[in-house]
Amino acid sequence: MKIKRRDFLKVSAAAGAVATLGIPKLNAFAEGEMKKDLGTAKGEWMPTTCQGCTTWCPAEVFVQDGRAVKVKGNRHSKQNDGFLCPKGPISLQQLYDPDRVKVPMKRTNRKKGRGIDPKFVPISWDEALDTIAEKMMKLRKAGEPEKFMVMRGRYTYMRDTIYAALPKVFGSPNGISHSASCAEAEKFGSYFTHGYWSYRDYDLDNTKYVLIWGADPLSSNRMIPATIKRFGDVLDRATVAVVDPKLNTSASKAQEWLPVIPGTDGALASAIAHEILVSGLWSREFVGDFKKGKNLFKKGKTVDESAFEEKHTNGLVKWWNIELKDKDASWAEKITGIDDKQIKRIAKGMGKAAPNVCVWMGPGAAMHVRGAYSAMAVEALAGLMGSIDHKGGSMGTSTIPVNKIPEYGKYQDELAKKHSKMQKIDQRGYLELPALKKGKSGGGVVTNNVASAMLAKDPYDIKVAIGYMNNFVFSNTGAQIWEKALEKLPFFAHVTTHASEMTQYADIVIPSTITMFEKLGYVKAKANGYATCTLVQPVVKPLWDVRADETEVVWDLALKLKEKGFANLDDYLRKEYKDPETGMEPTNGLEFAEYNLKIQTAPLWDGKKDVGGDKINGWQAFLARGMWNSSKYKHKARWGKFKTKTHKFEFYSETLKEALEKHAKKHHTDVDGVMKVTNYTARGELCFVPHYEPPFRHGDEKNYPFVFIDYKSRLNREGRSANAPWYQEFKHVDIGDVGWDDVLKINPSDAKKLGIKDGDMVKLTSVTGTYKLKAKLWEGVRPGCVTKCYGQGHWAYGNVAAKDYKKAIARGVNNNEIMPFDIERLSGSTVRNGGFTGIRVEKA
Amino acid sequence: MFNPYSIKTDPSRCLRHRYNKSTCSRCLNACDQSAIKIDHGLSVDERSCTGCMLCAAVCPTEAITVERYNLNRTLGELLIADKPVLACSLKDGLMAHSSGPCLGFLSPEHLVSIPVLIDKTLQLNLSECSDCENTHISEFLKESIAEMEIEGVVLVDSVNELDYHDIQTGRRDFFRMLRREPFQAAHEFTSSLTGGGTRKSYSEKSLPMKRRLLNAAYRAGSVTSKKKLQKLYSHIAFHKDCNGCSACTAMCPTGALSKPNGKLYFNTFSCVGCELCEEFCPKQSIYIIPIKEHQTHALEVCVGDKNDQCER
Amino acid sequence: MKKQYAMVIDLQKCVGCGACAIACKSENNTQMRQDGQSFNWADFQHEVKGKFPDMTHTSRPVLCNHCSNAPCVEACPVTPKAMFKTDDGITMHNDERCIGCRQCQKACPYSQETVEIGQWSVISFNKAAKDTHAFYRDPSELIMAGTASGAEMARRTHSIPPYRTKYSHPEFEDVRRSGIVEKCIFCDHRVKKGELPFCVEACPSGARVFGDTQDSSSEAAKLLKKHKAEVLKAKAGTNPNVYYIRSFKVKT
Amino acid sequence: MEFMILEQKRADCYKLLAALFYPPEKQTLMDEDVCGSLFQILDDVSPEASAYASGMRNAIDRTDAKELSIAHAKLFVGPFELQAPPYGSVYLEENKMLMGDSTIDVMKMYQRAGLGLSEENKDAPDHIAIELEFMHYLVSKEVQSMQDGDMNEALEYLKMQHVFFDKYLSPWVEAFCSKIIEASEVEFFRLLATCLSIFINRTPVPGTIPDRAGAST
Repeated sequence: MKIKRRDFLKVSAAAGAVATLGIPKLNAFAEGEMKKDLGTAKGEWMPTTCQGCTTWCPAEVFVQDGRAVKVKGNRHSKQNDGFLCPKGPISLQQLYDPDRVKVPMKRTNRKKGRGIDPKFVPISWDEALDTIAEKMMKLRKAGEPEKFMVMRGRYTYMRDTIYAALPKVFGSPNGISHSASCAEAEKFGSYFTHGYWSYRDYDLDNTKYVLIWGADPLSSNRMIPATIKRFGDVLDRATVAVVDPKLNTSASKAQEWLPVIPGTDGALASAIAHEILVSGLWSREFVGDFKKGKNLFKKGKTVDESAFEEKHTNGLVKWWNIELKDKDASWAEKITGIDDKQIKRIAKGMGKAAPNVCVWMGPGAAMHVRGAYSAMAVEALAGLMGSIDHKGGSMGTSTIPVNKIPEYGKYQDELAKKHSKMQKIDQRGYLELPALKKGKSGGGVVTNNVASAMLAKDPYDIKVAIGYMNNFVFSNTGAQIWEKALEKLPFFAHVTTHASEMTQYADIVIPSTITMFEKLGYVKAKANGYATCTLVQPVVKPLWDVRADETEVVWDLALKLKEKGFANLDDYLRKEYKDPETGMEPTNGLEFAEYNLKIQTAPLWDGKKDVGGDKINGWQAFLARGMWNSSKYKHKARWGKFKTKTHKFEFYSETLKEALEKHAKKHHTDVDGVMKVTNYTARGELCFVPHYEPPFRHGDEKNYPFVFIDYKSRLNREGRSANAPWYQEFKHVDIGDVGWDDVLKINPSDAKKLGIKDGDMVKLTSVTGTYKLKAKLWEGVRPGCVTKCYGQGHWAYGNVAAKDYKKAIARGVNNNEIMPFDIERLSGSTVRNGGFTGIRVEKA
Repeated sequence: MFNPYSIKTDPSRCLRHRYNKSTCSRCLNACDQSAIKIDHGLSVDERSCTGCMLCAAVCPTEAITVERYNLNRTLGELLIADKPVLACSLKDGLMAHSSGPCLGFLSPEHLVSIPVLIDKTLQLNLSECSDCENTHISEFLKESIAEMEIEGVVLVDSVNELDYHDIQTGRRDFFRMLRREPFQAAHEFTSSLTGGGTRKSYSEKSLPMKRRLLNAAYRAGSVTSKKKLQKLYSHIAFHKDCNGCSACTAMCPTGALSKPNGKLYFNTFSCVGCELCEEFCPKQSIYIIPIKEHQTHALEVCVGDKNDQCER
Repeated sequence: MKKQYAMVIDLQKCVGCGACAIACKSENNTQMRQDGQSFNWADFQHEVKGKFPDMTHTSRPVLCNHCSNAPCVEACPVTPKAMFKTDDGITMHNDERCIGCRQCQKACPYSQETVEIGQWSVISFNKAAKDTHAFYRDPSELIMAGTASGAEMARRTHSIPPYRTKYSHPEFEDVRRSGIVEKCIFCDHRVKKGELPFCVEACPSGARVFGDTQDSSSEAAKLLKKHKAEVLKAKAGTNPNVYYIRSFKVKT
Repeated sequence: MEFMILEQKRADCYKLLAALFYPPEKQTLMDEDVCGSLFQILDDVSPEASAYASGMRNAIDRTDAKELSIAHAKLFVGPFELQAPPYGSVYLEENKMLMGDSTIDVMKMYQRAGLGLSEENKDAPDHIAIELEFMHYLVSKEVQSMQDGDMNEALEYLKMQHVFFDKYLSPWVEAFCSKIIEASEVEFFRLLATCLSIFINRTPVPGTIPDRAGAST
């Protein structure tokens, strides 16, 4: 370094008097903050996982001075190719949300209800945990541990200790997940056709036709960045057709938009199947052919089953004879509102592109009151195309070889053993609630029925509940029922990051870490042909003493229970969760979290067995990389061994038949009897094939002439982002929406009839009540329908999400209040789609 | 002898820098030596500059100041003398209680304010000026004094006429003096003056030291002195074309114009009359006008809503 | 030849998701909408044409056009200009010289002085005499002593905003102070380091291509050669350097 | 008022001494008469040291510019083993390492005083020139505070000087200067080293706050 300026060499004190100094002349120093070179200041990209939706993208966070400052996708990930959708960056405002709960609190107002201030006051962790443990121990002393319930919303796969081990070792069957709020009816469709109870993956890189059904994979659903990255190229190479009664982003870019009348997807699917069959465009390779080669599928004509020789499928001709033979495009036009020429064009286009066809099923086609069969009908199209597991079609997923949590059975005492086997609170498996997850009666959760069951005290009452990472009062349809149920719940502890709607009913509030930034855990994800195991990691130090819900809180609670004489859970955690590398027992919640994670993920990094995919050398390497990619999913992996009864793709579902019959038998009735109580119209053989069921509607057409359409915002971090100003600011990226508002979109032709102008306030009435909203005139919605994005309408959560938190005034209206409570009973799924909400719109 | 008082320029305050069409040439006109260049940014040619500091005296916005000079200290030193004398430090052995740069730096604001603040007659020791290359400054001082009808400043051309009494201050005395009340008072008036040097940006508003001095004198002064001081203030008028765009508030270097709550405010105390707003106004709707004697009230803050022109 | 940095946006690839715009806010620490300003250096314009069901919807990402003939530069009254063109064609802004007179905002055909919800503006103005990022200065708590506050977040993280991405640039502060305008600088602090603007890096669709149009081997130049490109308000004569190719809805 | 003048001169001593440890530019040093100025102010501040400054003035005149640069490089820059490493940590750390804990402490001191190293500086923060410059800054700020009548602030700057001088500067200067005196064949640097050593040795930071110091005399 040199002397930069000569005045550094001058003296100031030479004059006989004190000279006034300005800033001392400096050479090597710069006054003020250190000036760095041009460019980004020092920081580090650290791996974690975005849990903004169930794509669960491997992510990286840029950390400067211990602060998370920006995010992007994990560079190693083949699932999202190193990119995140807009949900990614919004997470920063979730982490640094001023309205985060920072200390444990208790309510001091015994009265519970919406708009009643709980008068929360801060308490110590010790008091918070002590109170919960005390309430729990009372149940055990009374011999009714089943009246304890754990509810979870979003989770990591560290969930099993809090959600399974905790209640089971304690003595309750009630680990209640949110799963049925999402997509169980969709999974039903793929399970009862090809034995796959999960979300499908799609091979967009090789597809020639994409039929998207009731979803906007560019905005939501389960492979968002991967789809966004490929969509532009797909449009060059393939035809994209989108079935959705309102314009969604995918539809706005696609060649074909089919604005179907809500709830009639099954009819459209049947007609497409019909047209494919009569045009002879099914996959010969997958489905087989007529023995004589001549296509006998003619409209209205029954076909002899023996004339057709099937390959990887079962019951094609039965399906034709039972459901399809009369249901051509012109039949469907009247039901679905879709032009018959367009239906035929779609069928032909798909047929020509077969088998490189993605039939992309989303919740819009399945989550109806009678959606199970429409889900099957949509999935059956993939069967016809032979595109299941085919290049350019839909795919299953590679397995992620992780370990389960250690067995907890031997830590259950007699009381626990007995009571943890009792009927769960959600009434799953009751006659009217088959919830046939993986074919088992009562196999799946019926999340949304919990509130009703609690109110009915059937099978019993719940006295103590813990909820974590959930907000059922906001996220379940018929949200008002949850408000009532929680008002009456004697004791509720909420483990949460924000004072959400559900928190307003809490007796104890436990401040939790934000998963993406502050917690250790892992999730299993997939997209783009790769299954990924990706870690969530504490990339920044929490600003307060907040603790991880699934690990630290359980650990701390176990200690408290031990203090009060129930040591089993604590014993289980200490003895069974030893560090697999050193054999050390955990001594605190953080160690427990780490050892737990190591135990579960060990096969991916311990090098003991070749598990395929990425080779990761040791625990530290796994932490540093943050994720593991499987090898690419092999096409046709399941051909010949579908997990159905026939091991084939079932157009006539022997699997469903068996499941329904078993369930009927359990309740001493027949399948038709089950159909009746589950609100289905089908009887007899129709119950076993994909078919059209007319939409079920709350609110008659006369009084409620419009149909309500719900959909998800591309900015929703699962209902956790509405308190982020960026969410509000960029709300307009949900097409047709506007920033900082929650608008009801109505077709201008309908609006004109009602005298409604753009921006007018309107009154919106469903069977659940009347709501006021701003109207937005929008050509992108089918006349006769009104639509609104889910996400706004928080009356709690924070100062941004709610218009006035203190007065419980919402910003906009929660769709789940407009939509009534209902369940697709065969799957247990919460109903959100299918035109089940009748609406009356008036100018306010 | 090393002259610690050089000229310091601050482009962020120069009217020519702030507004590329400004025609301000006050410093150019004041400089005998043509040492100042403003065509490509304000600069001073140190070789030809004789340090007379007239440029600093005429610059309305403190774009040119005297480096290393602290007026605060001068005030303190003058305060403790019974018959204070101020001189430059460029000639050895000048009798004075305080010495600083060439006295050309004394603007009308200084000349009118200092006597009020120290509440004494100030003698300027110009005894050596006739031999100095900066001899022209005494003419400038005379003119200012005449024009402003200043009574508290005496220009002393000859040592014999000087009424000087030495004050002995050692280290102990100095610190004792620091605690004395008159000094504290002067210190209070001008404590903000020392902050002038750290300005970083053009958008930062700052009031020139001499204006703060004037304001301090105005607040401390008697009714008669107020009337005199008042001549140095300006007032503003708006033409009806003003559309309230408020660009002038940004252009104003001192913060005299502001629009804090959607209304335009004008603060006479902050206006140095540089007229940059007048030059710049896109609508040509602003006029800076001299204060008239009967407008005493206008010296207080002129609030926008008192004048509907301001309210836009 | 002199460089001319430009951005070519492939509308067929763009899905209008907003990842670029929000990433930009995290990179450049722009404040939240207030005082009639959006502070969104990157945003979207939406356009609907036609009637149900034959309608099109276009989402168009917008940002500073870094015009070759930039009216904002012309309008800047300060010497040297606070708004100026760099040698590589970026319309750059100097924090220190800006006096906040907003003449650039008035002159720019893509900017507005007051930005209503649903509108956008290239140039935003940080209100004078008011600290920026009011959101993180607010001391009020949702639940007394139970939740944090904006001010507490700032205090705890020693940073406003808490997610402030620190970077240095000789012309430019990573967080602007009040009383001056601000706008997209094409992430010059990154570009000069050989990195891409952060919106480009964050875009999951690959729609944003940044490069030197004078270099025929650059991807941007190639795309402009291959496709017919549009610019915003071509008639304004500003010669923008943000180009749009293809259409949001696939051409059939 | 002598105290303030003295302090201001002390500040200047640090600055000029710092300047003399930079790569020497003979012409500039001559033009600005840096050694002459140093001689003058040392006369008041540390008369014992001033004689050497006077000698430096003559020595620099006699020495070839190139010779000065080479000597400077051999002593302080490299590329070969330094005759007198100019970094505090070399003398303060047990294992004579560069960029040790003491370096970090020094950096923290700078930050605490609101300073950062300028972009151009590529030297370690505990380089003799930088440490001397830091002292210059602290003393200057002390004087400035006194001028502004803010005695508390002046006291703060005095305190910082004490800490920095006692802990990080004075403990190694003598060893460093000895190395120069032993190693260098160039008279200028031997004189400079002697001058610095005496200055540091005989000119401590004033022991108490100025007004109390005044009262005790």
